[in-house]
Amino acid sequence: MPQHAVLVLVLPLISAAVIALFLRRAGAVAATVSVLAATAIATIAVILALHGERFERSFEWLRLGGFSVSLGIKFDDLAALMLCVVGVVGLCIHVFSLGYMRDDAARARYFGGLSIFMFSMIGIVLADNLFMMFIFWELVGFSSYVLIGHWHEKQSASDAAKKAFIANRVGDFGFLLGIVMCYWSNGTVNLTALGSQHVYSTLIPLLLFCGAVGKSAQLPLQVWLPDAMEGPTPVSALIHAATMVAAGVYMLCRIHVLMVPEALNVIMWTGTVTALYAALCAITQNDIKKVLAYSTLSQLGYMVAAFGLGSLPQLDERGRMVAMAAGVGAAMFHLTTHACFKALLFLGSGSVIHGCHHEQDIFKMGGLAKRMPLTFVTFTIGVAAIIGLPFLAGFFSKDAILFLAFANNKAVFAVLAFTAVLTALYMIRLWKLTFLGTARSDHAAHAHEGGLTLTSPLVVLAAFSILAGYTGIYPKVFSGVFELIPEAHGSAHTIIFATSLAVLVIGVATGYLLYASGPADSLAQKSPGLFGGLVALKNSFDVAYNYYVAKIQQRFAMLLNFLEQIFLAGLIIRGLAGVVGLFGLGARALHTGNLNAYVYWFLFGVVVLWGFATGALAF
Amino acid sequence: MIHATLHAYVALSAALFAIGLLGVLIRRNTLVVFMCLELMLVASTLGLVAFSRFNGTDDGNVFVFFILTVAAAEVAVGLAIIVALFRKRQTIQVDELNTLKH
Amino acid sequence: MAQFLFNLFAAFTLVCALGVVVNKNAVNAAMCLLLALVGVAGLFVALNAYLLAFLLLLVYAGAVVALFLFIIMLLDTKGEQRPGLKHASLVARLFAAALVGAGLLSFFARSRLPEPALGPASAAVGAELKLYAYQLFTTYLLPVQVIGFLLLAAMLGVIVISKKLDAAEDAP
Amino acid sequence: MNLEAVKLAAANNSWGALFPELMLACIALALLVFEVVLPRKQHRYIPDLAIIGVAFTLLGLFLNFDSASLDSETFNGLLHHDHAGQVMRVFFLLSALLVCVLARVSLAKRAVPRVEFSHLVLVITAAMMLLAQSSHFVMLFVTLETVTIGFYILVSYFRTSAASLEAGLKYLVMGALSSGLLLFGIVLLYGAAGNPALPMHSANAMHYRDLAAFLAANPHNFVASVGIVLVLAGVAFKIGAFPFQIWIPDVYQGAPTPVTAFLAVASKAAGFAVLLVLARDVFASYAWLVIPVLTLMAGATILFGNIAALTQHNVKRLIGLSGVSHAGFLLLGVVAAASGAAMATGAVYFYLFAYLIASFAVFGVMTHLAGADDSDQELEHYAGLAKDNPFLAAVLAVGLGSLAGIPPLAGFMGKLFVFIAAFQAGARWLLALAAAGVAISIYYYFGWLKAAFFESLAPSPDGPARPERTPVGFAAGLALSVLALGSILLGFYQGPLGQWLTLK
Amino acid sequence: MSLIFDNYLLLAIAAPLALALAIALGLPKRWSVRLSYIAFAIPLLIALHCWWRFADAGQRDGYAFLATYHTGLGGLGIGLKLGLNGISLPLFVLAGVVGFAAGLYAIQSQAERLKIYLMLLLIMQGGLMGVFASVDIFFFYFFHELALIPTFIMVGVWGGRDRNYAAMKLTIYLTAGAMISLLGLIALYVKSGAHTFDFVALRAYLAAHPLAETVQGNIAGLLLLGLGILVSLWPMHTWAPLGYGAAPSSAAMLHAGVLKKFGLYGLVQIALPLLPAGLVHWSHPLAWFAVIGNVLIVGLITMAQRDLKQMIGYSSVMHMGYAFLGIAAGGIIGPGGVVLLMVAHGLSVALLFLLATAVHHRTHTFAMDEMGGLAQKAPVLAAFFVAATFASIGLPGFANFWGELAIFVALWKFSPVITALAVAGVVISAIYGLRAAARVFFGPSTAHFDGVAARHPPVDLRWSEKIPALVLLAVLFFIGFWPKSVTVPLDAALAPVPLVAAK
Repeated sequence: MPQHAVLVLVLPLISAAVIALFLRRAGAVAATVSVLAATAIATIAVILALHGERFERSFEWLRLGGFSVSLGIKFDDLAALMLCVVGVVGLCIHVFSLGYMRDDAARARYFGGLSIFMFSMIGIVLADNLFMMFIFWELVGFSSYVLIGHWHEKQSASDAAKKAFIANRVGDFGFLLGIVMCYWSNGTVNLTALGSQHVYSTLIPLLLFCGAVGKSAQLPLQVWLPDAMEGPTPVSALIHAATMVAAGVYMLCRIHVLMVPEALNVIMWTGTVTALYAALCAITQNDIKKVLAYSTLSQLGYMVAAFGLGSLPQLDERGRMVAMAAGVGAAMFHLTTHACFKALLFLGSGSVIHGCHHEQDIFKMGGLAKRMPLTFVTFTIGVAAIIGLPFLAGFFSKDAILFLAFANNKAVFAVLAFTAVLTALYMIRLWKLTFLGTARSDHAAHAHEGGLTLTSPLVVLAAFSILAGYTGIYPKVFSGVFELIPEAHGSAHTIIFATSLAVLVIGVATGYLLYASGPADSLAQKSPGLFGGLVALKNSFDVAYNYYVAKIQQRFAMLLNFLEQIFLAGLIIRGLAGVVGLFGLGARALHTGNLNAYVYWFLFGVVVLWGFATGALAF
Repeated sequence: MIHATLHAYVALSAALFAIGLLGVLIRRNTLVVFMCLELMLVASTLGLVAFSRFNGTDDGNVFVFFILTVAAAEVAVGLAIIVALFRKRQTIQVDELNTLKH
Repeated sequence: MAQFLFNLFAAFTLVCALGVVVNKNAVNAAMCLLLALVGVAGLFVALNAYLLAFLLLLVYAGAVVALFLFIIMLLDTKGEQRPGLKHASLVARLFAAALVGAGLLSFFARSRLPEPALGPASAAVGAELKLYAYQLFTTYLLPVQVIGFLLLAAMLGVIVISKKLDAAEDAP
Repeated sequence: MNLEAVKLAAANNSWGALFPELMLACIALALLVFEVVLPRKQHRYIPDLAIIGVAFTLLGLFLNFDSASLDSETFNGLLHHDHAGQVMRVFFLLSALLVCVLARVSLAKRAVPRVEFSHLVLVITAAMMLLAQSSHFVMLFVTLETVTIGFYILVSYFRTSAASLEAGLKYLVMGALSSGLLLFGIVLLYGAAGNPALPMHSANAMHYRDLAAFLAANPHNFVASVGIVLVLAGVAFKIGAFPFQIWIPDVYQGAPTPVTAFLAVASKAAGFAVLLVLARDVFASYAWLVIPVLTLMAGATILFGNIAALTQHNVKRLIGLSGVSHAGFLLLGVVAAASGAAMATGAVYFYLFAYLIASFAVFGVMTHLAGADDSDQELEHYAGLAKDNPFLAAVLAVGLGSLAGIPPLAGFMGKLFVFIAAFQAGARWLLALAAAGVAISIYYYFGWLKAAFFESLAPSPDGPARPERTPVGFAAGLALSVLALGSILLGFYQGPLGQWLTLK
Repeated sequence: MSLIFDNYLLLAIAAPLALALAIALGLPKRWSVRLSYIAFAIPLLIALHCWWRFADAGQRDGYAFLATYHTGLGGLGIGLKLGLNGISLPLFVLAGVVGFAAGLYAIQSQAERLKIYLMLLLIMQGGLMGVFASVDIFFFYFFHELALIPTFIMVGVWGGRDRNYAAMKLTIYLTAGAMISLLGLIALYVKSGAHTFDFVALRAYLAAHPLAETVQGNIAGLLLLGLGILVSLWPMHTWAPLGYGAAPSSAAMLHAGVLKKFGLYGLVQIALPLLPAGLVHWSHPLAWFAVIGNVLIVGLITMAQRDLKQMIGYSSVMHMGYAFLGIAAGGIIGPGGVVLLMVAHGLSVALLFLLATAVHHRTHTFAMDEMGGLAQKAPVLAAFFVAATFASIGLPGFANFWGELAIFVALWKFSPVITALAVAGVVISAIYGLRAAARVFFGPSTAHFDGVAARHPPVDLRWSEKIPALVLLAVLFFIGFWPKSVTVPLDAALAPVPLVAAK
């Protein structure tokens, strides 16, 4: 079985290498290779997971003195679940891309990028130590750079790619420091070894969490994620559903043994604030993908908050109270369900965009339900799932989180519940403006359903979105994760259920009633102040960062450059050279050509020598 | 009355030498400069002869022979150069002989 | 007597030497040099170096100074005509003179060697001559040979520098 | 002085020990004889005879290198023959050979007698060879004056050129002045060392060994101290050490280029040969005086030479000032030798050889580039040399590179040895100064090469035309090639020469 | 044949030098060019062979392929002793690889006066092979200088804008640096009392008679200062961007890629084992200079650059800061990381210079503001450039990452604060690297570029550019994926070598 795991890891790399080296001009072949690889990955992933064998293997990759980095696989239930999610959702996205990117000139590069993305993500999933995880972590950043900047001739795409990578690097700054610190504090970065013994430290988990902040786009590094919508839509799906952003949450779950309450507290609040902030931002968006992007942010906030909420006391078999890592369970559960419905939503939006000839503004759509029925139906399922309509996937996972919050921190619970209202609000807004009403543009009027490659993933994912919430249907092999999901019982169950329903109803009703099918935003018309405030809130980070980059960082750099040119290279070096040159001129001027003057030199010499002879001069 | 001691001779020789040096320093006529140089050589010979006499060794005196010969040769060559230069430049003033400078 | 002669010659030499330095006229300077040499020759005599005194007069007074005078006449320079010294130059000269004077004084003060007991003066001029001859042709034979070449070289040099161009021979 | 003593003294005059010098003297005389005897048409070949004669002398010297008189004194203690003396003989013979070769090129351009030039070069060479081996101040003075007066004539050899004559006059006045200083110094030393009231006084006070013994017994005699510093001043003039270096650019510029080369290399080397013996052996007990003096001189010389050369445009003045800086580096070696560093003496000799080879390569190029006015050799004249005459440019590059002390050229090895020796002697600050000097020197050497390699030969319409370049003849070409290759080879592989010079 | 097999290292040095000499002596151009392929290939092949056979080759005193040649200075303890150990091996290979790439590129470059250009490059190549193959410290320095001289000439003759000033500044700076380090080496020679430049003997001698700490400190200070100038330690770095900005591509590749590593190599190979206490004495100032100066200040300055080549030059200066940090950190991990980084940086910066020149051929400018959108016309060039950029900013999968990682790990033990500052540099390098790539290749094309493109329709990377680039990239990848290929011998060499008695 370990060979299979290695195979899963290597397959996409081979696919990427083959495409990069040989298939640069053969887009169709490249696409086929990539999709075949994805298929194989999904298949093997599922087989691996279901086979039930859990193992760890590693071999040394680098050694310098006592420092060694190993390349290893830790395949436990968590990894198995994540691998399945990545594989299956990834496959759907691959298939969808076949149709979506059919006419793209750089199709080979695109599919190569997808493969390298899969490779990087699987590497994170399988990594048995933090160094290896960091390596693939960075590779994920690189992959996202390639894919987001796929349409590099667009300035915005190029900028977005750059921004994504740099924001991730900022997070990795902490992540790497955390790893190094962890290495020296604990003597190891092997996840299993850390689980058995580690030093109690607040700094290490917080530093490591920085990585998750970057990758999972938590506040304050969330800015790259909405911009990342510049990439092709399937890429957005990939980034938002199964890979990249999920990596942050997954990583946290991997290292939850290192967590201490103080760190968890920070993590919890970060997630909570992110969830609320993103939801508020989402309301003002008119780009279909941007809305989804903010919703992703919001949902990631949920997951991170869930993780940060930490453990619940629980009775074990022998009747003792033990701490159950409920945060991990809730986060992973939500991650899984979210992967399904968010992929569905993005692919659905891709289908819409594809149908509308790359129109992304929801105010220029409308009435697509009739023209794209399959997309409409699947998209609706997705929306229902995300807003937590009972008995769909999102309902269960969100309830688990709300319950955890209710149990551990009421304030967080309140915020998350309010966020859920907003979620319902903006999703309904999106849904209504896109599919209902009448077409508000030519593109929308002439929209059409895509081919089989576009629709079949939608159907598959819609099915998952319905089913993924039922923990019972999962095989026993994932019990390591699913046993950790907090479940409400008794009165708590009632409260949570009621709350869910309440927020759902409020959100949906508000959304449905507030927004009318029209070319302008109803909220903006009815309450410009609120709308403006939300827009300003949304922009605040970008404004601040842009100000920092353009006005502070860049100016500081220019100042340093100026100082270097003027002072170091100019005044000091050229000045020194000039002074020496002046001495040179002076020395040259001493050669007056006059014999008498020259004799004075001799006199001078004799006087100095005389001084030495008399002992007046000495050293 | 200064006694004709060794020290007196040495001092005299040194004084002659110094006068010669001063002449080389301040005179602008190359011929006179030349004379002052000769004066310096003569000062040395005086010292040599004095030392030779007082120390009771005679190789100092022999050395004077060589010095006189050398001085004569030097003067011959020097004057030849001065004459040739005068023919070229119509001057033997030190401060006008400065085409070579800087 | 010897003391007096020493003082006389010493003072005479110094004064004449100073005359070389301060005399504006080159001819006068040459004459002063001649006199100074005579003074030195007198000192040589006082030091029992009769032959050297004679040679000094012969070579210097007879040849060198004559040559100087000859050249001065030949070149017919009109002294050191100058529009007046620049201040800087004057200051430099005074400074140099002061420096040299100070050095001289310091030398006087510190250069005292033990006074050796003066040995007997050589009996006769002839004995001295013989001694020099022996020395020059045995111990110092090599320098004498070298000096021979030096004189030859100097002679050649004077010829090369002074003689008229012989186009036929030396044309490139 | 009885007859036996006279006989003994006469018997000590072993002329056989002076084979090379006598050879040169005979050739020099023979040249004059040939000039008288031979018809005028044949005169042009006479200088070539000098070249051949010197070459044969060199050969003879090599064959008889480990001569029987090695490590002995001859001529009643006037001369001391040792290994270093042999090395310097080779050095001066090589210089003479190269000067004669350069003179063939240079003198051919003007109307000047040529036989006498060769004669003088040979006489000077012989005198320098004796100078390097003398162990007595009389010998020192006589040979030194022979060299100096010979150089007066050579410097003003282009008597039709005012510059040459002016240079000659300047050299003469400064030279005579320094001779005066040197002589007075000798007199004082003689007087002090012969004083019967002082311990270890000597009847032969001008002999180095006796003088050294006297100095050792009287370590703080004022008269002797003054004598020493005056002698040092006289020698410093010859080597061009600060502040007795001031005449160098003027004289170098005015002198005919081969003479400049001779002056820069051989005369300087002669000074160093003397200085080494004096500073290391004779004045050893006055190290308290000699070492500070030489240290100060070395530092100031390095600094002044390099800084003054920085802005120089006349290449003859430039090479003169660079030569000053080399004198500084060599002084560093002398300081080390005087301080007792084991390898210093060999280092100085190696440096001198490297300097010889490199300098003559550069002077060879200069000779070929010099125009009618020998003193007017500007950096601009080198523009486009690389394209025009790659051979000369390459030789120039190697020569300058070696002078700059850039590996893999011989000059670098010389500097390295000297630096090691100086470090052994503990002359840290001097070394730091030397390092700074090397860095500065790169600027002007590089500027020269830049002119030859990087600048195009676009002639400026208003400026004076570049002088006609002499085509490279066979002999000069051969000599330059050997010099360039020698510089390279000596940098890579020192072989027996390295062992011979650095390790005895 | 045994003549060849026994003298491998000498052959690698001599082959380029011999051809250079032949060209100097007037080899016709046609043959010069043809033989150049061989002369650049021989060092590469020998280097690869040595790499391949290193583990099996017998080792003496920690060195394999040991051979000694006498040059007449045996009495001074100087001899041409060649050999490779785990530290020099990767750099020897680096020199072979980068030299080959630079050579290939130069041969195809159609530079003016190609013959002389090749001659100089061959001298450089020979010198470089010599630097890393020398066991004798004297020859280590000697070959460096030999390789350095052609750089000056190449900058001065074939350089771009400001070439005269750049050549002059480069010359003086580097000569001063070399001079100071020479003084350091002389000090080591004299103070050790071993009377030898042979590293093995010196190490054995010093192990038996260690130098006093103050002496070590002084010598190490000299070496750090001198080598610091050569490696562009802040604030003695200003020659580097200027020089590289002006240098022709092959010279920049060889100098920035390989020759500049001389200083670091000297510190790791020579100073660390011989003067451990001396380096420890300086480690804190060194680290602060490196992190504040090289990493942060120069990093920020790099962000402000508008000229592509200058930007690469500055980035190279910045990365040298990491190398100094590794040396300051000491131990095995730090220097090991330094060696890894040296190799990686050598490859990546050479690649960047090559590609920058390729960009210039297509845009006729180095000003990044005037470029843009080149990726549409030359996607392969863009891909290479992006790869090279990511390599240089330390993306895993490329060799650079391992070097930086090891240095950071080592540095934490030295000082967590400095580590944090150093890691911040990683962000900075990402910013300027990606910004440059984006400005040059992505986004819509600028008016300037449109104009140039109209006159000279840009083509994608030619094979003459692609092959050298591929060679470099392949090695970067190889080490990135299989770092053990470098670290296994390195680990052994950095670990204290069992002492051998001085002969």
